[in-house]
Amino acid sequence: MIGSGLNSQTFFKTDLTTWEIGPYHSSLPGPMRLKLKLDGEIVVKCEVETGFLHRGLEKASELHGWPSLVVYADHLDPEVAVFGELVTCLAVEEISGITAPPRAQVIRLLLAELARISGHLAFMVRMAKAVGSETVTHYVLRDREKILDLFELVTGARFSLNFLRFGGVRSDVTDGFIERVLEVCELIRVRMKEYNDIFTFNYSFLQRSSGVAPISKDCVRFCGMSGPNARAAGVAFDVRKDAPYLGYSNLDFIAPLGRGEGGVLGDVHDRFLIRLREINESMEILKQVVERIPDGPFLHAPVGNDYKVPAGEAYVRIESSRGLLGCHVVSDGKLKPGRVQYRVPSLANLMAVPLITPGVRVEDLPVVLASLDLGIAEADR
Amino acid sequence: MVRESVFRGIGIYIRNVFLGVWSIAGSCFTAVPYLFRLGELRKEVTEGYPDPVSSKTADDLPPRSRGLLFNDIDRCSGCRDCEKICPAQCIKIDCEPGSEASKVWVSVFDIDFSKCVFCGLCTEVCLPSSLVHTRQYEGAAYSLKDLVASFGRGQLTPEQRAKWAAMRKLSEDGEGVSL
Amino acid sequence: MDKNQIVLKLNSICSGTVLEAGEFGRSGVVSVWIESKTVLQIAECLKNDLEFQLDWLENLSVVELEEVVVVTYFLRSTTTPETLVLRISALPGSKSEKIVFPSVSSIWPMAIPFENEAEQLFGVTFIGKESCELNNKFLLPDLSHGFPLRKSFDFSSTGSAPIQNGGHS
Amino acid sequence: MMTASNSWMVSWWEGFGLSSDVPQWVFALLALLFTYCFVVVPAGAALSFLDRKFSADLQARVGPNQAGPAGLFQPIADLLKLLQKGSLTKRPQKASENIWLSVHSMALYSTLAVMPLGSAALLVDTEMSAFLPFWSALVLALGTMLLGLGQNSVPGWFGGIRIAAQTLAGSFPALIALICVGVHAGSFRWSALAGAQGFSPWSWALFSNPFLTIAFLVFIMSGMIVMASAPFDGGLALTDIHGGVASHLYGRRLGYYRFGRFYVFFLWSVITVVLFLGGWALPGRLVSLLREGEAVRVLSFLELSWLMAKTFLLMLFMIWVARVNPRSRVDQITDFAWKVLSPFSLFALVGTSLWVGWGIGWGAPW
Repeated sequence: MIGSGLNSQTFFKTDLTTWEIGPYHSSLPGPMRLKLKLDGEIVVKCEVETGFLHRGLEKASELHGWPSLVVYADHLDPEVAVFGELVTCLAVEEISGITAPPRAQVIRLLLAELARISGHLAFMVRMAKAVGSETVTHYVLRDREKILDLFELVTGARFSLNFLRFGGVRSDVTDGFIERVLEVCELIRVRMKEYNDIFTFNYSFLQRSSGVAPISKDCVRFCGMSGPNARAAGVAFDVRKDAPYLGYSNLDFIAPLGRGEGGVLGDVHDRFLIRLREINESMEILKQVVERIPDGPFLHAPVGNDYKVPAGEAYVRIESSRGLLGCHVVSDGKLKPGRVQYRVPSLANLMAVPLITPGVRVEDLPVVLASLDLGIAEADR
Repeated sequence: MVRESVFRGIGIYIRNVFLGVWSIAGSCFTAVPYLFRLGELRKEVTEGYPDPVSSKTADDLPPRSRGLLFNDIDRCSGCRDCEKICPAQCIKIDCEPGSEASKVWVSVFDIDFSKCVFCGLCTEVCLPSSLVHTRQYEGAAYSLKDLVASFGRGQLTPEQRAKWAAMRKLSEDGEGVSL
Repeated sequence: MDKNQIVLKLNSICSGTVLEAGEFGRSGVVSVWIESKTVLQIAECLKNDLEFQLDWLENLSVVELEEVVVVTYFLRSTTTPETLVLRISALPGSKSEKIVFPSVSSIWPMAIPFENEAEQLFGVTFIGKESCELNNKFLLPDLSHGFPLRKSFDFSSTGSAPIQNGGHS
Repeated sequence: MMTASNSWMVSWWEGFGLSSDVPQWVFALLALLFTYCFVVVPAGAALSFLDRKFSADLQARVGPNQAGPAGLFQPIADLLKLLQKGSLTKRPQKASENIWLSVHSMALYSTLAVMPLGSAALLVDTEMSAFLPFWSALVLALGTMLLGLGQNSVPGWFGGIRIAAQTLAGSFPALIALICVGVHAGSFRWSALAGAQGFSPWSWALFSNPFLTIAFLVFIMSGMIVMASAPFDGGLALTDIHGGVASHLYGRRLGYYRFGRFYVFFLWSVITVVLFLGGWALPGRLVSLLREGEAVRVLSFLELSWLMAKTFLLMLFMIWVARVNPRSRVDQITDFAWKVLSPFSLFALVGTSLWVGWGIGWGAPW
């Protein structure tokens, strides 16, 4: 499995070094443990152990009334909280048969795309930190602040928004919102050019990322991966295209695919470029949608203490910034949800880590882990 | 592998070296405008805190931002809706009958900010909208006790309670008599 | 493939496995209840049969409805727009008794993390599970208090009362 | 060896009216102490502040502004904070570590005597004096490797081996580039090397012939590789091996280790300035004026400050490249050193020797 036939194991008869990178380590994207078997600096076998961030989200959702479900869905993936809320609200709406008014659907779509851009910018920060270029980290964090300010303007909080309700959104969009969204789009377009100059086409970053830990199509199929990591390997599956929701079907945008510019299809460089392209796509969507917000009611009916959902069940899937995020809600007609289960993209990405790390150097491990955009908070729930 | 000619190899080598140096220099020079703060996009963005000039104060935040909670006790009707809906169960309310049947004396109204997640459900459910989010965000405290904000009116003295009970009975009899 | 054709086909593979077939919630997707013994054969057929080609197990969710533990397989195909919901169920004897189902990880390898979770949180052991280098087997601090996601889980044994609201007034 | 006549210590000494029949080693010791306390340590403090302020400017940040007026006392604040740090695990201090520390620092700072700080400040000016400062770069690399291997932990082991490989790969092109300059200047004495360059940039060795420009670039890059400074700091990388070599250092020892690395960085820059960028050469008229007026002290002070100005500029250039570019892997660093820097340095050596051999005129005006 190791590239050259001659490796130190056979030649020098040394046994493999075992090294355990514990729950807290500066190269890990979250609390997880890697048990590595190393031949010199090259990883031979890697075992991933997770579960350090299990906080019983699904049990907690069952103990509380329906309105608290959205608050708990925020903390499924605290970095991009809108997707957790969106998938939960869509599932509950499908059970009770109500649909959000068109204005609420557009506001939800806007927030989802802004969260996708903020998620991909956070991905770029982790990549720049893994590769060690400080300047890009500061530039990208400064630009993500603009989007978080937008979230604070509309919803009142930067990360855990708690803005979506069953049947719509909590309150209307303030008037200054449309100009500020266009302003943010313009700013990010200018910044993307600057990132390309300083980081994307930097020769040493190309060296660090091309041809490293490629994900093949059958590895995607084996782990059931979805989202940017799968599309970088050439598997064209995007929930916004294949199972449209929220009116994505009448928007024209493309789900970019990996093109193997870094020499090997699906390597770290492809996964990085695809997220840059997805930021551009999300900006196109924002531009198309933000002028034509239909007016009308933004909430079907207020959600109070005694909110009841008729008995039934539903499974809904959306495209979060990390992949296919599904939510299976079962309600038995009482004041509390019967069961809430989330199908999370990061579990599949975590399953891919032991498959792609053999053959990678120890120095590249942080880059590989950052390139997979693992959401440990959503994997352990 | 077909042996390429040496000169082609050298050509590729030189091209790669030149490409590498050119892209490294290019990315270095993109950072130069920041050195001299050229243009609006390249000013420094970090703010000192607490800095009288640059740091954000409460009223710079957008109107909806959910800071520490405040309850205007005069308008509060003691309906306990906020206590029921709070996911963190961090609101403790204790009411007593007031001077008239319609009035309620809210003696204890504590919000435990060590448990509050600032989700805003309580302010949404509050009918008289007496419980609102201020934009204050400096909530640090030295001990858990100080994190509990209490808006209640305090316990009634026994005589006060007896006096009001008598007034209520009086007004009830009054209605009885007039019927 | 509408509901009856699917039922016919599945019954033809191993007779009488389909207990009930219906629509999954309001989504229009066919949901089929089958006996838990025949899961492996049915799964094999669903994946390799040319009509189905359901080679992507999108989600494996375990639910406890009125004391009955139901395992739901949400299947999707990467080649055709075909989707199907497969369900098996069993009645656990007592609060801390484990339920045993055959594991489908040999057919759909992406089921392993879901099965690990179900094992700890619901007490549903899947026999014949493939070994995988991703182990999320240590979600809970200690497994002595029973299975948390079961309705019958009592918090008194863990010594900390849960924070709950709504529905108890 | 030390020519007492133009030793600036003597002039200082007589300045205080003390007799000058004191043995030579006293002057040497005083010179060393003076250079260490009034040149190297202030340069360390000044550069640590400049580095943080400069990186902050590069990265749209404000940088240190709390300690003292506009953050000027930041180096002192850093030092105090570092000194009061203790260890979480009460690890027993191994006696061997103290011995290692003292031997390592003695070896590291021994090259202070060879530091070219001005025409009158040359304590040791032998035929080989240009090669001697390499000693401290190699000692630092050896010390860092031993520090890492002595940690008997996997990150330390990786860090140590990476530093060793990197230093080997980096020192070959650096030495070849040094020989180019020696060929150009005619000898490896500091006075000859500096004398070959005038005040105006055109007379610097850098622009005297195109091959020396290549040698200059090779010398800087191989210096960054030998010192494991930022774009090539695979061995001390924070991300993958937890700070590698120095991950178990804290408090006083960490401060010492960091100052050792700064010293080699400072020494390498001073040598580069003296070799390629015209060292302490001041305009001819000013030098002759001061020489007649017997103002040796003023002359040596001016020369020193001109040298320091150029050194700081060069160091900021290196820090600028360090902050912006991503870190390279160690195998890429050694490939870069062996397959790119070494051939170019050999090419520059051949070019310079042909250039000087055939006496192509427009070189340095004498």
